[in-house]
Amino acid sequence: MNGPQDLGGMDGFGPVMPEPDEPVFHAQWEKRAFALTLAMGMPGGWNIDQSRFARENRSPAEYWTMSYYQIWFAALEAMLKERGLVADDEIAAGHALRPPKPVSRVLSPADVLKVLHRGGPTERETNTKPLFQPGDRVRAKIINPPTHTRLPRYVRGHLGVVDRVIGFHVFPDSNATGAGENPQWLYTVTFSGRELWGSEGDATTQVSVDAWEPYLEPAAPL
Amino acid sequence: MTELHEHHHDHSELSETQLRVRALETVLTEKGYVDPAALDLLIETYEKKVGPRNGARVVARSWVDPDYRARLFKDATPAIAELGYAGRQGEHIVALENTPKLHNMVVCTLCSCYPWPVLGLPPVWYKSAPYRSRAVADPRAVLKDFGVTLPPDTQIRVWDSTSEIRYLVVPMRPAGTEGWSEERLASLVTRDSMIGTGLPKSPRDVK
Amino acid sequence: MSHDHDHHHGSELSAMQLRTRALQTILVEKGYIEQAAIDELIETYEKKIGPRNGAQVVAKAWSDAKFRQWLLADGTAAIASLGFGGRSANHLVALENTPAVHNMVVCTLCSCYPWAVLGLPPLWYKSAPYRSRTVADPRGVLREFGVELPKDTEIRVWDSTAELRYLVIPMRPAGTEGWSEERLAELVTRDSMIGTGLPKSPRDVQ
Amino acid sequence: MNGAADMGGMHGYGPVVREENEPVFHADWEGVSFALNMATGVAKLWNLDAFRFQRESIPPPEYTNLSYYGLWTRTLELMMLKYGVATPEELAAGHATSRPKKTPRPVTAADVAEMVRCGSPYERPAPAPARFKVGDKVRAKNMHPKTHTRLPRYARGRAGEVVRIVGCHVFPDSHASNLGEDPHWLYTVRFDGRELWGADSDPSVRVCIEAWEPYLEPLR
Repeated sequence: MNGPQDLGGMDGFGPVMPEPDEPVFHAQWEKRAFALTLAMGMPGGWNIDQSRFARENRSPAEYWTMSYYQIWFAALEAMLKERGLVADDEIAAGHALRPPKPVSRVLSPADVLKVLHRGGPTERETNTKPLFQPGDRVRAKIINPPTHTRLPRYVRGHLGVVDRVIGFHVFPDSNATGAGENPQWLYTVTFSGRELWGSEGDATTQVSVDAWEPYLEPAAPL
Repeated sequence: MTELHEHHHDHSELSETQLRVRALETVLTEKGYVDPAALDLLIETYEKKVGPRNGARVVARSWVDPDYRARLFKDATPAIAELGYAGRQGEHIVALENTPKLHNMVVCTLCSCYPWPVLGLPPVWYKSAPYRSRAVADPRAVLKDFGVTLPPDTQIRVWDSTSEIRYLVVPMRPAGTEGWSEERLASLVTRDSMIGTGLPKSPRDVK
Repeated sequence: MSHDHDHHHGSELSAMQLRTRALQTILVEKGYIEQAAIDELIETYEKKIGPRNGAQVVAKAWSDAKFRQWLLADGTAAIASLGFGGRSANHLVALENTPAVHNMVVCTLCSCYPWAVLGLPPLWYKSAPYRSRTVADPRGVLREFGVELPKDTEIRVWDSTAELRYLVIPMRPAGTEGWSEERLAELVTRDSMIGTGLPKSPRDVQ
Repeated sequence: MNGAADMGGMHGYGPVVREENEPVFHADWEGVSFALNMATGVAKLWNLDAFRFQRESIPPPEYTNLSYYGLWTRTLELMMLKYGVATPEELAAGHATSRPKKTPRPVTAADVAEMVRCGSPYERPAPAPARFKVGDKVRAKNMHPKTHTRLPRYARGRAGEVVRIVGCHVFPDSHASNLGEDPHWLYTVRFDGRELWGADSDPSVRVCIEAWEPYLEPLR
């Protein structure tokens, strides 16, 4: 979606303000919101692309004024409610008012480190061949899906060069809507700054994105 | 610009969120979906154990051990796992080599992707709208916000983390560190130098 | 989706009231503006100029073929002949709806609108949902206005990026043969002149 | 600039919400905010494009959370500060505590009536013949100025067709930065919806924008 998360190339947000000696968390509740989000991944049964969509799928006015963990927490609430695991009246009461729904698994303290160490690899087996090779010129397609996509607006319609064939990876555009992993070939595609930002742009800048095959179309070689 | 800006989101909002987070945690615990001890362990892990010191060890090793360096740039995920770092938000890591001609910089314009196993959780600025909006369009100006000025002919390559690939910048080894131990070298490697918004400390900065 | 992030518009209103009054006081005290000028502006756009002007233009275009031709060729001159023009209509373009083409007007960048014929724009016209979606999904927006057009009708969206202002001339409803201009004008809604609505049907009036 | 004002094609703002029998102003102060902005325009304290540039420069979190006339009032405050019409202290006090260096001729009710009647035409004599003619295929340039522009992001880099030569008009990109009126030829350019939004989008949609000559290049 062309939502508030798609920030690349926007103006007006002001300078970057690094905080000296920044703590990992800025408040007690941030720690809990972070840990709850990680811990609920297992019983909640959602995937990372669904979490991302839940975070970005809100009004820009709201997204741009919320802090980072406020956005995480709002997405967690939305996903819990969507799946009927928790209801508004329960959050208001601060107590469970209904028996739990059966869930596949709960994260036990003993499993935490194992689960973190394993992570969630997104590479999948395939016997297909990638359509593009390093050095190929490609154009990022003009697409504007209202659902989750990882092709930023600022590269759409622009010409780039395939830098690297990364592998065969879960396709977020499908995975986010619950349409399955639908894995696709994934590439690193590099664009010159001038191609993206116009002839006034800095000639020494290049920008690389990771792009799945359905985002790309072949372009004529130079 | 903001002296008249009255539309602020004051601290009452924070305490509201705080109460709401606590309420949700209670409900989820009562329903048996989460174990509070697991939450404590998750927090402790990312607050105390996993952080940029991990990445600094990787970089320092690559500075002293050419074989390791070659493995790191060929396939970073197993090379980093040799030092015991792996897992969540680092399932597929790519190491980016800074050279006198090329400076790499990492951003996630769409959310906040960041190589957790080597750098820990990202700082607020990395996740902020100013960084996410400007890093791809005007990286030199962003570098200036960090006090970094590169030669005008250095190529800057920005990596927008749009997939599950995570990027680790390997900065150039500072001059004047010949013969230093890996451990001592690691003390020069800052978090920002591994994101590309900073450079390593100079030997003068550490005694 | 939950929207817990309340923006306390009540408190914004009273703060804005104070801030706006402060600006007014300062500008009048410094002698930049006379209070009477402020009152005149509010009176003009609150009471005098509104979509009835545009409705008159459309009704005339429906009943006078020569005027219609003139309006489509030079909107600014044609509306001036009815006494409309000036602010926000110095360059007026009339857009003709036909069975094949439906026109719709938006200003994605701010809130440009043909004041002289329609008055000041409604909130929805200036809102982010209308500004963001009309250029990309005009049929979806039309649906929210209860308007469903044939699939093969071309939808032409006009994004008012310059000082041109657009007035949509909707199609004359059937069953209005022989009606007077005045009676026809009653059928012309504001939304039908923006392109988010259609004129009333003869059944809707009396 | 690619600010919050450039909304065309964004998602997430929700449905269009209409209000039955909407009043022209929802509170007295809205009418005042409106009138002050018109009157300061008549007083020529600044030009309209400079005003728009200031309004869209408001940081997106603030821009998107202000009401419509709240945004106008906020912009007016910033313009008054920037152009030395008031000091921060005066805005806070709500009163003038200093006099303008040159006594202004105040905007009167008669000036206002004149403005409503005559408006402010933007057409200017052409310094050169128009480069494009109706029917020409053109591409909107891919440009991202940090200052004011009226070329929306969604049209940049896309190919369209000139459907009207409007005339030679004040160029907002220059005017907003107080670089003079710098008039340029203005065209209406029509784009196919699929060119803007992709092959899968509604084939019956066309979008027209007005584009000044410096926004356009011939389609090769």
